[in-house]
Amino acid sequence: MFGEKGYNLIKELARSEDNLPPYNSDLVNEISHEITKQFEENRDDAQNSTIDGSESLLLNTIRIRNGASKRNIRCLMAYHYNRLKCLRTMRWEFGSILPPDIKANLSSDELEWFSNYSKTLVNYMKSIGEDGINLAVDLKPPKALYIEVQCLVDYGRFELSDGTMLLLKKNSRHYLPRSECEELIRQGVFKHIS
Amino acid sequence: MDLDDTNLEDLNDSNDSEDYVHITPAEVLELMEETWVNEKFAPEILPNKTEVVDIILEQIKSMEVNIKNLSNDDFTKNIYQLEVDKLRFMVTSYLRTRLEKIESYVVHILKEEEKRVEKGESKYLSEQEYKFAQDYSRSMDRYFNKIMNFCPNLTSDTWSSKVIEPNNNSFVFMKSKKTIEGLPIDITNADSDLVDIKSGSRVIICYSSIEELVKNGDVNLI
Amino acid sequence: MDPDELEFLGEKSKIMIIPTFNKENIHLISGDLGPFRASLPSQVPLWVATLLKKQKRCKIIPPDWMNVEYLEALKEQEKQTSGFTRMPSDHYMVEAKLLLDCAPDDIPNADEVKVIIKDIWDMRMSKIRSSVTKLVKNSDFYAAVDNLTIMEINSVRPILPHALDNLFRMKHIEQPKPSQNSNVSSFLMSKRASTSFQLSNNEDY
Amino acid sequence: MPLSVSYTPNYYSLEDILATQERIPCRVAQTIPKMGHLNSSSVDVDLQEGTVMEFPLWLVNEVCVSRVPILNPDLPKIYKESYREILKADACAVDLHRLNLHFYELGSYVKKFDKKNDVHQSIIDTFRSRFRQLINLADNSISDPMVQQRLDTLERKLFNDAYKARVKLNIWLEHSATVIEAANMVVNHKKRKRINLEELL
Repeated sequence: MFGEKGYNLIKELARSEDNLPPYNSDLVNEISHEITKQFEENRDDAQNSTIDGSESLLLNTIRIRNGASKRNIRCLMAYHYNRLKCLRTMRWEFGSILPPDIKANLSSDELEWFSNYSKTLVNYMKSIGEDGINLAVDLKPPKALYIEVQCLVDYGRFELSDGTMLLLKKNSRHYLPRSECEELIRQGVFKHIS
Repeated sequence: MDLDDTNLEDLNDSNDSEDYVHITPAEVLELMEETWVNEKFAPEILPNKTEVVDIILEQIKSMEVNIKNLSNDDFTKNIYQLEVDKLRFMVTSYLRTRLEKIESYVVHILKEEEKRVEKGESKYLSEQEYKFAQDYSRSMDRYFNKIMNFCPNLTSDTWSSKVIEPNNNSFVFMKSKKTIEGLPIDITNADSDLVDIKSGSRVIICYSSIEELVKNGDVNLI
Repeated sequence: MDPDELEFLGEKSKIMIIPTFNKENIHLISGDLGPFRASLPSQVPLWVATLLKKQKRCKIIPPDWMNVEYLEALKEQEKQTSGFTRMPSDHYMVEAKLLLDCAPDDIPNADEVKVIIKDIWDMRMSKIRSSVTKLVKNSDFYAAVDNLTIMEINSVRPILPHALDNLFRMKHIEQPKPSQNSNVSSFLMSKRASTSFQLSNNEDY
Repeated sequence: MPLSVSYTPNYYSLEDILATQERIPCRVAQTIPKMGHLNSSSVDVDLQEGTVMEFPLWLVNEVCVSRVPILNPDLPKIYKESYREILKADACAVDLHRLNLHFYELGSYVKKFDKKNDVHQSIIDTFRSRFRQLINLADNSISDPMVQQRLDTLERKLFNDAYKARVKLNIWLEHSATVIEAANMVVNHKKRKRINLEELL
């Protein structure tokens, strides 16, 4: 039946929730070829269907193929669109630098889109107010100025905005200004201890 | 630590100056809160309130200067700082919500903006948001052109022809600031039941019925 | 909205405190506080009250309604009526939670107060659940929720609005027409709206 | 932080693509040349008029709207009267998930194939009757996997969103302070990494 490949592509993506599976260029190419083929076949049949001038049954064939290629196109577009949506969320959750194993699953066009999105976003944030505003922090209503955090990884040196230098070792505990560690908590470097 | 009231001139000088004759920072804050909550719950993007955001950002900025000058021994420093952080949260949350709507419905929003400009109405997006929307839309366009360029004849299935619209027939909770009479509860139906809502009353209703009332400030989403 | 965002909205409720310090006005953006004189009551936003209390710089004067007697009466009233009683504060849960958490020593019979508030909340939650069920069962696309506080309203989000969204959508998806007299005469008509296969020779079909 | 919106199908929606993949029994109304391969039980080159077979909904939607339909669709049996009667008797007892993953969405599409127009009301009534079960499931945080498994995709999304909100509210009610958390994707990424490492060991 027509549309099986597109269906498989979509199913693969739908199953994976917020985990982006490797870009399936093989299936994408196969579907693209199917679309091109359907287009060519339809063009040929369209010419043949007019030779005798009567309402050729070939028009039925053309309609079926037309529907099938529309479906294929929709699957392709939806596949790519939803992957970008996921990439977009990743920009907000991981920051502008993605973990290498996630990067490995992206196509080169996706990587390019990601860095463009990053740029667009940064430009926007810079343009707000007089000095710009970082929208990637202050995600939750603040309750206190200082919070206690535990370091989950050997992070190394970390400089606070007042110039204090900290050495962040795995399992070390720190009492820090909330505003300075929110991003590291989001990125999984710190754990907020209540 | 006196606040600089001249910050408020922007608001007072803005086009609808009659609405904002004398407005205190506390009142701007109230406006910001309403604006934030409305934006959170409205399915579509609402007209921007850049003037309110700008005043809050200025207030934050001048307050931060003042805070720097306070001694670390002054326990009120924490209170000042926490208020600033709370305001910053509200502003960023508001702007983030709008960005998400812009990204989700970018083609639809840009088309609507174009119509507004044609009709001589003001844009819903702020200048900065409009630029963001255009950049975002262009990058989507470029990306999809690349993906679909294997077949040059597929001219009509482009990114910008497949519009995602917000569902304005979403249900929302609202609180009325005035008495509203004869409000249809289903605007898609010409024979819709009509309801009266008393001032101060809270109801759940289809957003499309109260879209205009939200925009002109007669009701607040809650 | 997340509960901590509603807490954020509730934190601006005004609370009376008895400061243990002397201080001139605090000029917040949201308005001036003070002046503070040790042992003279003063009004501050809830978030300032909890901050000062944690620093042991004040005693909290509980809101009028936060006492066993009042709450018992309220609970009884809630039990008697099939509807919803009007609550003493739109943010009663936020106020109760924050104050009972940071200042149990300032609230007489704090444990008992906590239990009664929880009882009232539970009673209202169960009423809300049955009203919501009824609303969806009847497909009512409108309802007044006058005496519900914003935390209570939020407790049925997203399930109630989303259920109504879906019902509304199902109701409005085009219904079958008696005869399928579609004006689409051939697939070529769909050319404008969809994939174009440029069958220029067949335009007249 | 995503916008809290209910399911509304659009061109890009994976859910809608999956729902429109469902098969619809049809009778071929006019011979379709060269399409015999669509019918696996026939070796004909052409797909003959009168053939009865199933087509995916998306294709049916494409070709049955015109004045001269190529396919005449029938209602899938789960929307026919005998099933409607079962749903009417006790909708909560029915395993919708087994009936069809996309019971409501598919129903909303195929109701136009129902000349008598009974499907429209039937799916609405089914949703309304089953809602009580859904809200109890989400609120009591009882995890009855049996009931959960009987939900269709639309109900499942409603349940999941409601359940998540309920958990957040319970945490708020029971704990003194909310903590700042790592981003969802970051947490899941770490979990997956752990799984992968374990696989290697």
